[in-house]
Amino acid sequence: MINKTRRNAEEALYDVEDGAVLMLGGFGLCGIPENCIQELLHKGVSNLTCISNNAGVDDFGIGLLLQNRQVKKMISSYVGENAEFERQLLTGELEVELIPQGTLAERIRAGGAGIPAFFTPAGYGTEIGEGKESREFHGKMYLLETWLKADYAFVKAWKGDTAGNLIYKGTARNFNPMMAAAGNITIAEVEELVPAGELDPNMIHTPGIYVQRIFQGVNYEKRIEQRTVRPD
Amino acid sequence: MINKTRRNAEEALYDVEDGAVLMLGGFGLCGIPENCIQELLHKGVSNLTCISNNAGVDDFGIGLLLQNRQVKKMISSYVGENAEFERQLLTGELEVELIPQGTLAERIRAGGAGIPAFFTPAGYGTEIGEGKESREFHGKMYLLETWLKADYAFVKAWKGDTAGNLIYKGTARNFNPMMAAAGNITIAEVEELVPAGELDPNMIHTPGIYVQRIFQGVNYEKRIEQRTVRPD
Amino acid sequence: MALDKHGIAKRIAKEIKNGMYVNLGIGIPTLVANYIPAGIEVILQSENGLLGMGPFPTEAEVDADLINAGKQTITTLPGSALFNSSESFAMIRGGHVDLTILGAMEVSENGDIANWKIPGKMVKGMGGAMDLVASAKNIIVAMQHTSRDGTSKLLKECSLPITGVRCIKRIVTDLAVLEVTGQGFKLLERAPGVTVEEIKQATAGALVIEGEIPEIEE
Amino acid sequence: MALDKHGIAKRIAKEIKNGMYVNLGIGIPTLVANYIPAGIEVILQSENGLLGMGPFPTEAEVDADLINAGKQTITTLPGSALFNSSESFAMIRGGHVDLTILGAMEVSENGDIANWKIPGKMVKGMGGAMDLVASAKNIIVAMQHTSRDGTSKLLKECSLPITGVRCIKRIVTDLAVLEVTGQGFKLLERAPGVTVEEIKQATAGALVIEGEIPEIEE
Repeated sequence: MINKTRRNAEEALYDVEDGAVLMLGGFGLCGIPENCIQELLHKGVSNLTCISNNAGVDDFGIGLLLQNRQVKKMISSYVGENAEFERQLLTGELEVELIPQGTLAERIRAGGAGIPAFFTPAGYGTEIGEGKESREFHGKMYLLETWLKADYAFVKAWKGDTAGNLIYKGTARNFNPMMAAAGNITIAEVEELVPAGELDPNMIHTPGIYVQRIFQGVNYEKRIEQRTVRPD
Repeated sequence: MINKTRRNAEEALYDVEDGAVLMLGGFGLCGIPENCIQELLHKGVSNLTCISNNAGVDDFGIGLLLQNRQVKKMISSYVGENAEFERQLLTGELEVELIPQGTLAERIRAGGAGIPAFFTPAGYGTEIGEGKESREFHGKMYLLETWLKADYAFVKAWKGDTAGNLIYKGTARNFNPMMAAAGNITIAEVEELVPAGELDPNMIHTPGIYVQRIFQGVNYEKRIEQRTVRPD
Repeated sequence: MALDKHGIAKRIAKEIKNGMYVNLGIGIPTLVANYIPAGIEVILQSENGLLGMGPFPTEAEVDADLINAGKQTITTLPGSALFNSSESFAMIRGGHVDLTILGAMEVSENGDIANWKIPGKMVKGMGGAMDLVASAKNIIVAMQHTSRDGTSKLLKECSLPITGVRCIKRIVTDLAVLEVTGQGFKLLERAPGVTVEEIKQATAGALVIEGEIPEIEE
Repeated sequence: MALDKHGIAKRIAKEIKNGMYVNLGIGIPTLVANYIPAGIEVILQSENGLLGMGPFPTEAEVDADLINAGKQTITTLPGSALFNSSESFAMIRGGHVDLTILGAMEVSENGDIANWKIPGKMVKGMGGAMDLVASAKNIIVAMQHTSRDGTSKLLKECSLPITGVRCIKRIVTDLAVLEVTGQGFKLLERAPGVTVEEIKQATAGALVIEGEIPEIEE
């Protein structure tokens, strides 16, 4: 198989330019591409459009890109927990498009799957439906929603192989698999990169065809937003 | 977790009636629900509508139901390799609706996912597109296709647990996962049924929510259509 | 006396039937898990990609890769399954989740719900709420009957931007259990010691009262 | 001399670039895998749910649960991935497969293809062909230039029911390599010893001939 390995984030993200449309995996801070975000900070590319379910927190995740004024527009379903975000939004420095979470997930899936549009009931009759085509099927109303694609998708997996196959762990899977398929160039960072042949072909979450570049990430912090525990 | 286990096919299929709309997993004879098909033969229910990528061969798979005149209509993408099928089709005993394979897979996926309709390019400009709404997106023409659902979905997995979670092996996965989600009642037969907790939650192909009944099948023949080998 | 949030959660827990797949929203709905009656098994769906959500982890069990939709660390259970967000909402949209329990800022007498946006305030987003209310087979709303200043939250029409139309069937508040019918909010039960008159005062939308209204049983 | 089916497969194999993901149809396209030049790695996609299709198994390796779209027993390779049919066609429809090679009964000068149905004969179905031709980024057709009675299969318009419209870009026949352009079939190469005149005779659709037409290199 073709070896898609890159040595690190710098090598993997070398061609990302100002104004790029990016997808970033993760739900909250769980399963986010930490190394890719660090490299975006390091490169300093700006005017980015970021498609991601959330926008990180003030000092971690996409929040870091916001602090650094690199983001022009966020496309998300929920953007709480972020004071700098709020400030930029209120001053008009930042554009935000809010999309119901299931619609966001399915629009990204549609982008990767070559489905330009589909009907979904979420948001019908609300301001989300304004200006959108609606139609009744079997007595229920639906909105027509269109695919989402990106110039680059940054995804984070647990394990990956040199052919680009990925396996996720726990709920860190979330938006990563759909984004992997919807990126024109998909860059995967993994905690453990293994030679092709080591992963069970039956247990691949993201087939390698969707991944153009892969590297083993470093220094994962995996910050927890709500550390809730029960007594032993 | 709720135990969805049934002792055998007879117990699992007890309420299937004449005229039911069925989905049957499998590609060719690979990954077909052999025990469920045997039980349908045994019950003798008739006027069935069968949604399945193929129609088996004369003496195996859905071909057995055809021989027994239990099928009113087949909805498939490819129905070769079946002389009795051809005879019934030419005499008008059997109705057939042919659907492009990817459209079939996606219509079933849409049925399970609550998406009543979506646009796909397959079949645009051909007789498959006749009478269907078409629309241009980004300079390419697409057809509007609708979801498919069934009264019962019969799926075959490699391993399953008592909560209904399923794992498939090799290319025996094929249409089974989408059908599991698109059946009003989904019955899974598995080669090995294990207690809930034995399967890795990260490696489930079909989450148990889609499966209403599960049983461990017997006497799997797994017939091979084209046994092709290379010298040792 | 009006129910506290635990009382609301306890009453809602009675609606849950054995074997149900349930999605619990943030806030009071999360508390419902604590009051599931003995002998009733439910499977909790978390829309970030988990079926079979277990309790919070012990310190030793904490795993940053395993959180719920409220971003809290959680655990799996025997029989759990993990999946991606598209599959998760396929489950929700496809009607596979039996029951959704969520909070609301307002509900209208035709079943509209508003719970995602207050104009003029910071908008955080709807998350999965619009998908849940548009798709769930069965939805129970957990909410306060009135705001702190006594303004009813059960209205003729929602004043806030809505999350979904004609989707709410049942509401449990601190004062009452109500069903949304074609005629308005039908009063089913009242909190212990709360009078029908008090509920009438607290309900701005049409309230349907038929016969004796029993108290919520403990 | 006209190419035999192996010659057609060999010529098509030259179109394959290193690292390509390729879907091979049944018949001549399957033979292409045997002629991939040394140093060129391709990953074969089988639309029944496999990426990284390996060679046929030895007797000992035969697994009924591992077949290709032609229902032949096959093997996986290091780096293979298995998936369901919906994911497989998502790959195809989403343009992730770089090249599709398939057979045809007829191709028209505007790129329409007919390869699934002969009216009056038993109709077996289109399988995945309509999805493949409607979605592939790049399609090469492997076919005979004429039927046995000498009738051209490269037509002004297809006479058979079509599988897809304006989708074919390149055709390799026993006589020639052609490109579908706005003006018709542009002759790129001819089989060794076959004259341009012979190709002209065998082509019913518009044939574009510009300059010297080289022979297909061995």
